Amino acid sequence: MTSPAAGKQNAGKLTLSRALNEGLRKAMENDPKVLVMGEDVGRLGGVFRVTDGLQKDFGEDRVIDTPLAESGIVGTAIGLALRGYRPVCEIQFDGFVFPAFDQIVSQLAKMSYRSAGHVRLPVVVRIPFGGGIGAVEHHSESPEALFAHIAGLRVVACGDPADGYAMIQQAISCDDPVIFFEPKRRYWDKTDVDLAGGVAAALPIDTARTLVTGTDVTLLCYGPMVRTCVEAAVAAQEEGKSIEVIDLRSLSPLDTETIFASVRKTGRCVVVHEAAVTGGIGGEIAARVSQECFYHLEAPVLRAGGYTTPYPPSRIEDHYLPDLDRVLDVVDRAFGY
Amino acid sequence: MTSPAAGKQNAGKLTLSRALNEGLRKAMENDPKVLVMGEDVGRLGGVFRVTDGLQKDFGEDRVIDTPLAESGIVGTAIGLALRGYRPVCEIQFDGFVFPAFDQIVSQLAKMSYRSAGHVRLPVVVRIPFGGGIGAVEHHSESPEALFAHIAGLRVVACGDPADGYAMIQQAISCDDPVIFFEPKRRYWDKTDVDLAGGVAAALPIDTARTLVTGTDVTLLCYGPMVRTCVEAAVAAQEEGKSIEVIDLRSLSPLDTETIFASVRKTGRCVVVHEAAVTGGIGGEIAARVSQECFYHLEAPVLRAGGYTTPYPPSRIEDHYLPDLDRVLDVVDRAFGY
Amino acid sequence: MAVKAAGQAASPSRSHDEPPPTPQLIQLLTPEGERAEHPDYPLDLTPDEIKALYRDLILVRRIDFEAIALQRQGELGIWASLLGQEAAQVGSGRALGPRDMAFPTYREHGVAWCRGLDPAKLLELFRGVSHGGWDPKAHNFHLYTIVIGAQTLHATGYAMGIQRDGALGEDGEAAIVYFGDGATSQGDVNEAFIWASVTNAPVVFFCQNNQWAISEPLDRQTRIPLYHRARGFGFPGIRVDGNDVFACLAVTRQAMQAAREGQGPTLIEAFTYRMGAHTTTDDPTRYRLSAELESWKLKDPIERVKQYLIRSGMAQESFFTGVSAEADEVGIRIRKACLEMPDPDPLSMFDHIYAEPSGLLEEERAQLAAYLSSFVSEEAAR
Amino acid sequence: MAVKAAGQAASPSRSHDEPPPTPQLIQLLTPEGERAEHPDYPLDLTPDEIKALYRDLILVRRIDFEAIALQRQGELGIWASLLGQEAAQVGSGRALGPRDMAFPTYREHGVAWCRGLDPAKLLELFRGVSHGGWDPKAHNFHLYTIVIGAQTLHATGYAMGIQRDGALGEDGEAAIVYFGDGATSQGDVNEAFIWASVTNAPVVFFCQNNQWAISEPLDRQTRIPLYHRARGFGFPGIRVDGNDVFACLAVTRQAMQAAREGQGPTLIEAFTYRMGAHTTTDDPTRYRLSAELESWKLKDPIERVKQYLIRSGMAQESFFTGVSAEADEVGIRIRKACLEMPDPDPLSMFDHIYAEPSGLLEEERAQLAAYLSSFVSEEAAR
Ligand SMILES: Cc1ncc(C[n+]2csc(CCOP(=O)(O)OP(=O)(O)O)c2C)c(N)n1
Ligand SMILES: Cc1ncc(C[n+]2csc(CCOP(=O)(O)OP(=O)(O)O)c2C)c(N)n1
Ligand SMILES: [Mg+2]
Ligand SMILES: [Mg+2]
Repeated sequence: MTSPAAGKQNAGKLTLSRALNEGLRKAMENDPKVLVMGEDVGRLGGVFRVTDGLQKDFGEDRVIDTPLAESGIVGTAIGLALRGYRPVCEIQFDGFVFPAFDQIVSQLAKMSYRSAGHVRLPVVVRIPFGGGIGAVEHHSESPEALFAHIAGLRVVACGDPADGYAMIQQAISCDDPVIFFEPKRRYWDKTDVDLAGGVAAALPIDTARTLVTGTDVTLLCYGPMVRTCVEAAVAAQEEGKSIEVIDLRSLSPLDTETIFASVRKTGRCVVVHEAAVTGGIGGEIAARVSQECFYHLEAPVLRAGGYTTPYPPSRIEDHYLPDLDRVLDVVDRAFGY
Repeated sequence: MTSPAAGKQNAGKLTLSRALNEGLRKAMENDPKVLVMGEDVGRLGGVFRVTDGLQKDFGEDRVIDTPLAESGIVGTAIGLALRGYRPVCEIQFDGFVFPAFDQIVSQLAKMSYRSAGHVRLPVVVRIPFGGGIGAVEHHSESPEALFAHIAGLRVVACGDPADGYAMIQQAISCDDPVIFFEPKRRYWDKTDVDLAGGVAAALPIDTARTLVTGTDVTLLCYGPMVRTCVEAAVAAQEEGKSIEVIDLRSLSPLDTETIFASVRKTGRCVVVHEAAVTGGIGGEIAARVSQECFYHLEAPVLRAGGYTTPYPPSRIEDHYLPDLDRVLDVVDRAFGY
Repeated sequence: MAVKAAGQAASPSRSHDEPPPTPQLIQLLTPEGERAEHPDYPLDLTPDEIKALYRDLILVRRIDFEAIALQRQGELGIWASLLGQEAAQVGSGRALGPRDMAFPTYREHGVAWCRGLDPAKLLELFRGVSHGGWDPKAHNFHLYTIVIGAQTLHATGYAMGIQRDGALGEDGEAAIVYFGDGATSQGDVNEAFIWASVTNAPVVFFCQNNQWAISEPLDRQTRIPLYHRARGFGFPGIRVDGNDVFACLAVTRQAMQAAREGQGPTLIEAFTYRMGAHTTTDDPTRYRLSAELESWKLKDPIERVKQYLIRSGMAQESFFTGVSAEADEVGIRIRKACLEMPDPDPLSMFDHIYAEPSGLLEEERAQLAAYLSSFVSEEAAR
Repeated sequence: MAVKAAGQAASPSRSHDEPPPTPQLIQLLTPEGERAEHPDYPLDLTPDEIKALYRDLILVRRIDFEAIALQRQGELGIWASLLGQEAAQVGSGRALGPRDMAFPTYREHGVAWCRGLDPAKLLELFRGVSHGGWDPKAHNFHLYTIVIGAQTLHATGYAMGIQRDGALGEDGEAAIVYFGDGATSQGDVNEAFIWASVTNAPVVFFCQNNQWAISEPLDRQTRIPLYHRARGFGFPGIRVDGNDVFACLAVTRQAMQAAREGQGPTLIEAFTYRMGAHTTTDDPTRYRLSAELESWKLKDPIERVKQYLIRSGMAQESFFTGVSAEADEVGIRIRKACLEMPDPDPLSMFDHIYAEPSGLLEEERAQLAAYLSSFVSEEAAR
């Protein structure tokens, strides 16, 4: 078993928030067409400080504090992209992306198709997502499945600082619209980030990453659940269970090749996300795995995730969110077949 | 095998559009708090004539031609519901519900929870959905999975006139918000509708309906695919295959009891919808069926539906939409395991 | 029942603000074909320029007629007629420079014509052969946008791009965006007003107030004249006679030049009338009176130019027959183009969704290909 | 780089409309505590009424302080302070009749107080014990709405319900909706303006312009005074000194009565200042200058009432100490209530989602219950 937590030095350790900031900075340096826009991204540097210092260094024309309206943010970003810019929009919290839903679903996602490929919209929509930070309503949502159902969008989630640093740059240089989910409760997690190394060498943005190799069960996760699942694998190993942990990274398109290969090897699969299980991405994965690995599965694909409720008040959110114990519990159930 | 097409008389035959109209009329007669609102629902009677004549009979205060803005329609409907009304909103076409997405997802769905049950929002959002009518972009979408992922909403789809007539009344009398999908290409299909019989005797709105009983494979469908699947069952019978067709009717919550019972009997399951397979409701169903019927399944749950593309230009939509042949093709594949 | 009628004005004593002035309509050519002057909008056109405008008007009306006929014959799925709105579209369309960018709705066939887009491309969309599919950069004419109001934000963002490119100034660039009276109720349109105002973006909001949003009359969208909306956002709003091609040209020219020179946005309300049905599937007799239509017939945008040309002696009968013949030719040409339009290859469904190929889509494409060829082989086997 | 600064006015020659008048601020009590008169807003208050307003102001400020302290001590997850906005909230809140309905944002603790809602209910929300959970009908005070602007449509719809109930007239009802300067940029707010205007709905739009939307100054949302926005929609807009409780009371009273009597909507811009951080997690030193804050301190909404009460001899020292003591009591009471607030039962997560029980939710509830009790039994086994 290899764990990414192994062999780290303190040197070059960055928080996810800072790593994303460095990634944005690099992208802006490399390409004058890259813009950052959203609410409070300027002087404040964003409520999570992901855009900290960028306005100071790149000016108000490249780092734009917008009026307070999400449809306007995405809609004008589309216009800027039509003019040759590469806007990176920040949606302040997951729950506030819905006013922009129409622009994302009916315009951003479809313009390339509508124009028979004459128009590409290299727009990135950054969304801090997920719970676990003790917030009030609308600040802990996990709406990624809603976007993964929409053809024309790429939907990705980063899981740690090193990946955040590379993936945000890849998203910006991608000619397709990318919905970029950032696990907000992991913003202050630190890992090594190689700022010197180019992103050319980094894993492609649409490829899943096997974080822990194992033989008994495949654990699929992304975003905030990556750390939880790696911890679960460590804990399970003590009980003699060998879990393979895969960070999906790209939720649309899915890297089914990596997923199927793993499940064919382990014979068991558990999908974990914070989003409600009902209607979540786990369903899509379960359906595909069940079909493609039908003769390999020793247990049905199981899912761990939020319940079929609105996100609850924060004092009980720990019961809503899958944690180490809940993940292990579902893994145990997979062994019960 | 019993088919609903059997034993019909011409007397009492109504189109789906007309049956919904009669259902709305009945609901408005029974309860003065019921309102109808939307774009062009008044004098025009809606672009599909579902609200035909209602403004004439119930006045402009109960049948409201609204300004052209979907967020405003749903948002003011919420306010009217807070004041004790029961608004039925019409969204003119599926593709135009997205400007209202925020009001639906963050307000309509969550108000009961937010208020600890002090507030109920008996709002119905009617959405003509699906393709097959040769329309331009945005007029053929099937966005139901996006709503089925949202706790607090009920999501239903009617499949024929008799059901439409009863279900719209049930939706209106339900104290929860209901997203009510109407298969637009079936608006002009006719069946018997018993206008005299009360809806009390009708099948509950959250219950699936077995339209054709069969033994070899369970075919799950809803909305526009109901007719297609019944036709497929008839065709398959000629080839000696016995298909059980279930009209799901309620997409959230799902009537899993009926589904599981059928699949445990047949051992095979195919889900059919017009919406893109990727991220569609079929995934959720496949995941649940795979888990709950694991030892009964002789083949993986298969899905027939739209491709992972935006809805294509209408001249090739017949290739995008599952039809009789595609459904039978997938059924065949289910027998191939 | 105490619901007050819409459009009822607030009692003046409550308005702590001067009441809006009575609507002023900029007009440079009367319905009778007489030239009018307006101090703010001097307009000098050569006879050739006026004839060119007339030709545009005739040709776009002819294109529209042909498309309606094609729809009736089952060759198009639907058509949104511009009948009655030719002057608003040609006047504004001809006010644009080649480097300006226009963002249309689904009804701007006249603007498309002025930008040089082949009308056959429009037919493709309404036939169901494509969702548009043209290159917006080829003629600086964006794709048709069907979701009401969405394009106003695109235009505003594009205009912010013009600012960032440093392309302002006397020779600068600007964007123009078209939308209807109904669209003014959409959140997006109002957000576009805010963005444009706050960023002082070089964008002209061109609202064709054709009095109807499908079956809904104007009073469902506003209780004051639409051009006053701009006052609430802090930029100028102007109402122009939308059936007067001269006035539409002059007003749009000025607003575009102001935008190019960094003076920010303008809202133009072109006061006009939708003479036909909303689209070919609509039946306006269900919701509006023919008297209204009759009264607007007297304000026809083409007839007044013809009268002016005749009275001023600028054009002879031969000119009119020439244009008419040219219109016939255009009609024949686009009809032919329409009838010859092949259905798309079903497998093209999977094209152009992403810049990079996607494994899943390639798989689905292969699936559909195999499925389709299974029929071919079945048929071959017979 | 040619991007023009925001807020730049359009050149007057382009404005085909009279320029907006210089902003007028309705004020009935100066920062120095002197009574001013305004012809349109006569206001006769008894000494007891003025003292009651003073008490409200002190108490709501005290509730706010206590909540900030509780947050600092980890008892609340977050708190949105109303510091500086007490007059706007108390003045407007006290202008409401019991049957009027108020729709707040997340910052209307002063309005909540005026409506009679127990402040402990507010703490529940910010503690994370509930999402609000009060009954809006109990005090005609709707739930806090966090999604910016969404509630403006709810208020407008509610007002349409008032019309339909025939509840207009001298004794009629009206709705009032609160929102901030930032919120005016949201599509929803502008759609609410349109709906209210077109339907002439009895709703008052009460915008607390506290100059900031988190870190964004007003000029990111508008380039003209916000109350002028209403001009674009055809109903009156008024700017009132939001730190003047008398003026806020008088202006809101009049607008509410006009709404009740069927005269339609009004936009009130209460010109005020957010003295504290946006919320307890915000750090305003990152984006604004302390000089601005200092200048607004001189306009404190409470101090001026105190000065007025003292100078006019309406209140003695004993009154002020009495109110202060009462404030301490309220502080202690809500602190105690907060500390005693139990965490919700985890299984309550499944309550109140639907009116009717759902099989799936009951299953999930049972699953969680079993899961939780597995820990209990594990522990018991040890
Ligand atoms: C968001 C959205 N809602 C509804 C529709 C359906 N629809 C198409 S055109 C139309 C009326 C538009 O009226 P207006 O803006 O005045 O433009 P016109 O058609 O008169 O040119 C409506 C409601 C749509 N296309 N988009
Ligand atoms: C739709 C939406 N977008 C973003 C936010 C995050 N947010 C919360 S408060 C706020 C600023 C609001 O400013 P304003 O309307 O002036 O009200 P204030 O907080 O100053 O009272 C923002 C951006 C939100 N709550 N809702
Ligand atoms: Mg119109
Ligand atoms: Mg503010």
